[in-house]
Amino acid sequence: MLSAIAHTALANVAMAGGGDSSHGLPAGAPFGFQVPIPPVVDEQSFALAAWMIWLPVLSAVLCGIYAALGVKSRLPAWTTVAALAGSFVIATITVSKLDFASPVVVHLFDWIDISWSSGSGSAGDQWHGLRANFALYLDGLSAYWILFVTFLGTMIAFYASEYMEEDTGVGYCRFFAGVSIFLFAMTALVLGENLVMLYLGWEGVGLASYLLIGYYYKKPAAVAAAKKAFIMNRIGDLGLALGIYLIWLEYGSLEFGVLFAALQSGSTGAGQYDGWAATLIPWCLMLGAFGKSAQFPLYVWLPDAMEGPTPVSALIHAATMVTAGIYLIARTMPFFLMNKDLGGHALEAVAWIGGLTALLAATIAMAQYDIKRVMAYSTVSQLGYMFMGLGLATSFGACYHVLTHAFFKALLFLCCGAVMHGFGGQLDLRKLGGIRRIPGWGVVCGAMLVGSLWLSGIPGTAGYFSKDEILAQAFISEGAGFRFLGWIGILTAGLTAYYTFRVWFRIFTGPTHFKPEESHAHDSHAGHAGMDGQEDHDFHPHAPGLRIKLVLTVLSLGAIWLAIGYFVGDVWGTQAWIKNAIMHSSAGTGLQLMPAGEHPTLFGFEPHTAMYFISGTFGLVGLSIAYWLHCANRKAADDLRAWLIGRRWIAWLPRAMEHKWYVDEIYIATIRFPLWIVSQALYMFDRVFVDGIGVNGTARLPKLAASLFQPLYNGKLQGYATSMAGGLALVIAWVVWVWMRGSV
Amino acid sequence: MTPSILYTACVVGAIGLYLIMRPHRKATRIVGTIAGAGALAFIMVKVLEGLDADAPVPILEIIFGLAAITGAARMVTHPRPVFAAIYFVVVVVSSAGMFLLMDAEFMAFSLIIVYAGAILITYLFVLMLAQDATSTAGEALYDRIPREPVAALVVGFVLLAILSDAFLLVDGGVRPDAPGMTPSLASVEEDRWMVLDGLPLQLKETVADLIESDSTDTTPAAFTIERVDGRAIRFDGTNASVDVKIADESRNIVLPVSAMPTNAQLVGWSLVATFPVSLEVAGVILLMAMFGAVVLARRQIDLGEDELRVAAGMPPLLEDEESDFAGGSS
Amino acid sequence: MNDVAVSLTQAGEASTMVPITTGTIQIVLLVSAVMFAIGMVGFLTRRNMILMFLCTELMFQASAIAMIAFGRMHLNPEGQVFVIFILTVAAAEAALALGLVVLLYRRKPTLDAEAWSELKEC
Amino acid sequence: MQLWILLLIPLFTCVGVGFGGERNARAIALGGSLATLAWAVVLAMQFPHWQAEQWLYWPAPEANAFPVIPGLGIAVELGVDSVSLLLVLLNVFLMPCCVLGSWVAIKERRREFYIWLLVLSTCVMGVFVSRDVISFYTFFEASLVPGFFMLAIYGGPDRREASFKFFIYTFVGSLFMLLGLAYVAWQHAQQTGDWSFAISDLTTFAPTLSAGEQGWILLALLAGLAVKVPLFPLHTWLPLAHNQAPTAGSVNFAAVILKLGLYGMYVFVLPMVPEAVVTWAPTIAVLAVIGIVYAALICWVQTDVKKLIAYSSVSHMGFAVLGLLALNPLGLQGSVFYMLSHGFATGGLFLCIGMMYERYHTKDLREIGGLAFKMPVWSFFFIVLVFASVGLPGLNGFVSEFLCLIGTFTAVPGAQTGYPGVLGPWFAAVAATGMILGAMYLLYMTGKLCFGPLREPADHHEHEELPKDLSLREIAAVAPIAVVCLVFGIMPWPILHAVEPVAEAVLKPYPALVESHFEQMDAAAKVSLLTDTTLEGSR
Repeated sequence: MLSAIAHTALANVAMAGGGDSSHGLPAGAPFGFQVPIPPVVDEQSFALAAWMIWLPVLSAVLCGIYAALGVKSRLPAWTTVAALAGSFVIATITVSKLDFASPVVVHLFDWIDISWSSGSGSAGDQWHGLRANFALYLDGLSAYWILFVTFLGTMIAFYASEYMEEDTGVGYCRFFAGVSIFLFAMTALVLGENLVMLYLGWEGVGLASYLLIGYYYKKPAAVAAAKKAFIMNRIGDLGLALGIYLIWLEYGSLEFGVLFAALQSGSTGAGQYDGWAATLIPWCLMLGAFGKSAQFPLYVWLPDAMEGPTPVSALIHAATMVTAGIYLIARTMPFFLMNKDLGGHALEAVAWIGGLTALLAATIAMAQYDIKRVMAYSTVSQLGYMFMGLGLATSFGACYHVLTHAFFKALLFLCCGAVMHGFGGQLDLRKLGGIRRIPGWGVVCGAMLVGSLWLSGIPGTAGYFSKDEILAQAFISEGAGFRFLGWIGILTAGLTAYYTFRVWFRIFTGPTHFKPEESHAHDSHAGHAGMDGQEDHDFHPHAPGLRIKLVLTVLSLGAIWLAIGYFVGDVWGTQAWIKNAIMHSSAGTGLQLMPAGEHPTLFGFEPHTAMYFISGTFGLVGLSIAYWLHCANRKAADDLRAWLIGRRWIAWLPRAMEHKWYVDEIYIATIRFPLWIVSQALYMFDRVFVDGIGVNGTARLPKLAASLFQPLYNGKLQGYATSMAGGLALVIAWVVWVWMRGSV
Repeated sequence: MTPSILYTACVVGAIGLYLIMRPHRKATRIVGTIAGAGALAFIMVKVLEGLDADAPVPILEIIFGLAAITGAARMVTHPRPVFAAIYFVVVVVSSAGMFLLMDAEFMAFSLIIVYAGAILITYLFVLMLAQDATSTAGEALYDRIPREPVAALVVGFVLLAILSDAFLLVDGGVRPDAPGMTPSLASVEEDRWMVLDGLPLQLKETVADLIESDSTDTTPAAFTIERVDGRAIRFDGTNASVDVKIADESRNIVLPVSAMPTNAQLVGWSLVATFPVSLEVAGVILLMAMFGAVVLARRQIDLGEDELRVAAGMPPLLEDEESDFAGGSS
Repeated sequence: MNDVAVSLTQAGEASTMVPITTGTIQIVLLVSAVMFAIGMVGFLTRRNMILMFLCTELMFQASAIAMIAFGRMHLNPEGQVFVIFILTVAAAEAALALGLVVLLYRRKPTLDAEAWSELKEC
Repeated sequence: MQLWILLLIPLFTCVGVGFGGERNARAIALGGSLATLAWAVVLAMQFPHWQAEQWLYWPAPEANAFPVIPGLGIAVELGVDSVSLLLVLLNVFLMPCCVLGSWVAIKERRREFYIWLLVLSTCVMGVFVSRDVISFYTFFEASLVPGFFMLAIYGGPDRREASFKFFIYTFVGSLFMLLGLAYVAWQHAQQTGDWSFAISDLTTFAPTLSAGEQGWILLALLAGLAVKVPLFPLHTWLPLAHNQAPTAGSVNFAAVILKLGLYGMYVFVLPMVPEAVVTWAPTIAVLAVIGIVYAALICWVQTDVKKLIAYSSVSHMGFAVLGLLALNPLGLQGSVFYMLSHGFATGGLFLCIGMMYERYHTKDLREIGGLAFKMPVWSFFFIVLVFASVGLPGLNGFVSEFLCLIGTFTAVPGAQTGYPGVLGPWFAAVAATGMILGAMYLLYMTGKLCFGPLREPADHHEHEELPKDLSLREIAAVAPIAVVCLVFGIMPWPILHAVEPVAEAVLKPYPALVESHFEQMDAAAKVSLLTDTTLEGSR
């Protein structure tokens, strides 16, 4: 990573803006695009890059083999960690070789490759084939993403090697196979050269998420959560798939290079659905992104996904997978910009949905007691910020926040995991306290403090800078109600500080008390509980081991480095490097919409400057309130709660917040249950009408006709004789009337 | 007479028979009798009306026919089997009468002998044998109540309507004077003479009688009948004659009409000369029937297990209808 | 033709040579048809097995009458020959049928034909 | 000759099974099916047209003809193109799996069972290799007989109703198909003077018929083929038959018999009646789309696993029909690929369910569940196949579903692909909800069956012949299928390339026809507009 940063930073001195908030880019041609560079197909110098994908696959296969062989050691974990670390190293090498100004395509092998020559033949060549091969597209955006994905993946796998130790055996293999599959899918998603490969990764991470959330498959809640996650994601995938179809219909290609070239030349699509291309494509992609990144209509799966093991929550549901939606929109930003240029409102919708989700999730997080759920809602909220950033056209801010969030949220989750691990699965912040004073928990306490500070956006932290990047943009970009949205974001920042520190203060300060969680202890930590958790008062927490502490330390240092890197330039400067990477990718094309120096001011200051103070203040206020209520004077918190519950006019508020605004219930009542009823009705319809009346009814017609004559066949000899004689009479009648008389 | 009139009469007749069938209702039986007889009479009158004015009325046929029909109707409606059998005798006798009227005297008498004498007696015998307790006291229920009379009457009288339509109405009905119906008398006569030709002994006797009556000699002369191509009788359209050689002297003797073979002879000749195989088959049938009757009568009844159970008042065993398909997927 | 017939009749013996009159044959055929129909109705309605067979005899009679009548009309003996065959069949039938009736009667002591309905499928 | 041998190997195996004794039946059947597989692989390696420029049959059917009634032009012609060879391979590949899957499940009348199985696969292969209408139809119908007996003798409790419904329903339908084909042959004889039943002759002749006649022929053909596919209102035989059939029967029904319908559409409907297809494609596609959504929703409320998978077949085959009717190479290739991938995925699922059923004697989701703990290997294969069925990229289901949907999506008037179509985005969009619903019901099933706390029927006891988890034999039966699912998922191009020339040849007349169809519609619209204005003017 060092060399990568060094290389690119030197190559792009002009981009090094440091703390500079201006986006001084030249005004582009159509839709205000930056001039895209057609990708270079380079398979020689980037031959190694393929191993970024193949190493996780190899590790997944090996884990499968271990499972089949019944390996009981930590071998799967070390295999996975080695593979992921290898992947990270290769990513670093690759990125260091990469010139962001010229994207590179590395072709791995043919996948879907169809071509035809006939047809009515009026079209250009591009429509005479559908090519979606296994190939890597390396540019700034994917380089940026792959670096932190593989790094965090390695770290978290390392952490999990200790965390999952109780399950050594098949479960251990299964877990690490899942992690490897996830990393494979994520790299495919990020590095995919075309939308279909992106889709492969997209669904692949869904699969991995499904398998890992359902890791404790004996718990019905975990199974249900896994299913919910996959299906919710599938709803989003539908949007993505439709977006892909529409893109192909309009542009005749699914390869990023071709698409960006077409968009850059001002093409708004080719088919007769001209209007649709610009209007619908962004909306479809948006739906996909919202599903994967847990935004408003589709966010409900993420908190439930906390049923999975904590490393999974950290890796998939905080740091990496959920940012895939951000990646998608950043990657396809040209479509959104085209939409904006043609008068569409897709970007504004992204911003607004992101902002509102941020607020909604923050309010829910304030009232939760399960610390992992607090963190989950916090993730939803922070993802909302990122979408807001994308919608406000600061893809740099959004991507920057992705990185910082990945670090501090992974850190927070891993700390939560450590706590949960040490305290018999206890996650309720009411039943834990004063852990700070228990020997061996210092690292966890400190790391969590770092994470909380960073999440809260306390001045000087990385989260502070990245969040300000987004919030300030709200006062810069032109759009429907963006100013108001900015204030929502600022309010949310205050709430974030409050709920984050509510957790921290509750767990780590105050009088020391704890008890293990009953069902959890017996269920998923069976061996553990058998040793330690038979009696609550006999319960002794065990402090995290070396590996967990190491990972927490590394991640804390990373987070700190991200903050420091803001102030330094050149080699160690993070912001400049990131900005350079983003600017040269498809995500950066929109930034020059807001030329430097022309944007409005906030309270007479330049918005970025003003935002430092405003959001800093809000963050500190939130922290102070949390300190007052949850550390200094906990009775006040109880009083406040009692006061709120006691007043009828306001009592609904805490209750609704605790119940997550009843969104799950509303979904069940308005979608799931009616759909179930419809399904039952259709099944009934199928049996009664289609099969019963339609098919059996038709089949019964001959039977009905036969039943008319059935009385003749009553088994009585004379009955048969009667019909025989009747038939004879008819024959004779026919002979007499037709043959002899010649007419009837 | 048009078909509609005929069909209407058939319907009336059917209704009449239906009414007669109703058990123990004298009034309806009378009404039915009147209706049936009326319909029959009506049709007969209509038939006779359609004839030439000077044609003789076949009064005897009508009498015998009415008797036969009355007997038949009573036979199928009478509630007591024995009486029904006796009414059948009426039918047989009346039919024999009609046979006689149609110059089938041999058949008439054999009918009476075979039917009334043999078959019917057997029937009566079995009737007596098989009468169950109820019928000795009165009439068995199943003898009193006809089964599905309406369907049977519809079928029967539709058949009747069509048959009588074919006999009476189509192309003016069955008419002997229609072309091809009655063969020319010459050919009939020739056929019959040829029968006599096939009976050499009788022919010789006849010729001998004729020669004897012609000649004055008391001692019959020895003669031989000359045959040309195996035929002795030559028929020239009006007269049949035989060439006879008496003492080297040829004579042509004309055969009188009375020398024609009788009805019984004709039947017998036809039987052996035209239908020999059928005759043999008939014999075999009779033989087989005899064997069959013997076998049937000697047969011991082996009741099946279910029937024994039923007879013992137990439920029959259920048949396992799945037994053939008992493979099963697993 | 009539002349010949008359002459023949006058000649004495062979009254068989006289063509039958239209009225006669139609009446006789009508009678035979009626008898046949009644026989059939009887066969279909009587439930006594013996009487059913008797009714078949009635139908035999009817057809025999028709045979004789047609034979008379065509002036040949074959009608009568067929009546002989009919008689044969009737006799054979009577023998067998009555044997069967006796057999059935031994199984179920009734003459009711309705008692035997094993042909019925369901 | 090669193809005759292909058909005769299983038949001779039948003789061997018949004389080989009850105990050896399954081994002989396995040997025979492996021999067939080997021969089919040899044929596939000899097949010269995998990457051909043109649509060609091998061996040339005309040269391979065996006259039966020369006066009526009836001759048996055998030949394969790449599509039918692929389907033959699908069939012979699944056959050993079926035999292995029924190894201990069939305990009584084994010989008969394996004979029916082999006859079934002979008939199905016969359909795929026939190049004349008579033998096509003969094999098409003959395949019902072994199916009927497998269902009626070895099926579940409702086997009687199921077998009768299966037989009569599909039989009645295909009678109409025969009618349609006979009409075409008759018209051919009327107009050219020669009787011929060769598919090549009829397909070149039939498009010259008038549009009205083509419509009726389409209707007749569909009556037979849509039942087999099955298309929405004609699907009800399928859940019953699949549910009641023994494992091997279900596998064969789902994997191969259903393909007969779609293959028939590809062989007859598309080349024979192009005008009618263009006119009626939207209507049929509506049925397919209804089927997709409707069956998927029904799946969701099933409690019987086999029934669930059976209904999912209805849903899945809707995608394949949709791809076929897209009338562009994308859709057609997707459709052909769908035949294969559905065959493998659903066939494998039925195989897995059969293995479970052998152990627990129930397939009711309410009675059984949480098997992942007890049967991890089984669960692994089951989940792989479920995700292949869900359409997870990287497994075969995705490629086919993706191509079918993108084909449908791009089947718009004036499409730049050079293949204008009559369907369009709305069909694809509604059908694509099947993706969500598919995930819903399949994961519902997986969640119940594999995950959650272990639930077993109350009267369950361990099977003495079978281990708790899969035996090596069972793994040998299901693992190849899973491997194929994976291989096709990441390497679909050999198949796609093989189908390319076929797609182009079959679809040759369509662009012009679709364009003229739209022109006519425009003209009609203009005329009606014109009459409207004139009326107003006169008023």
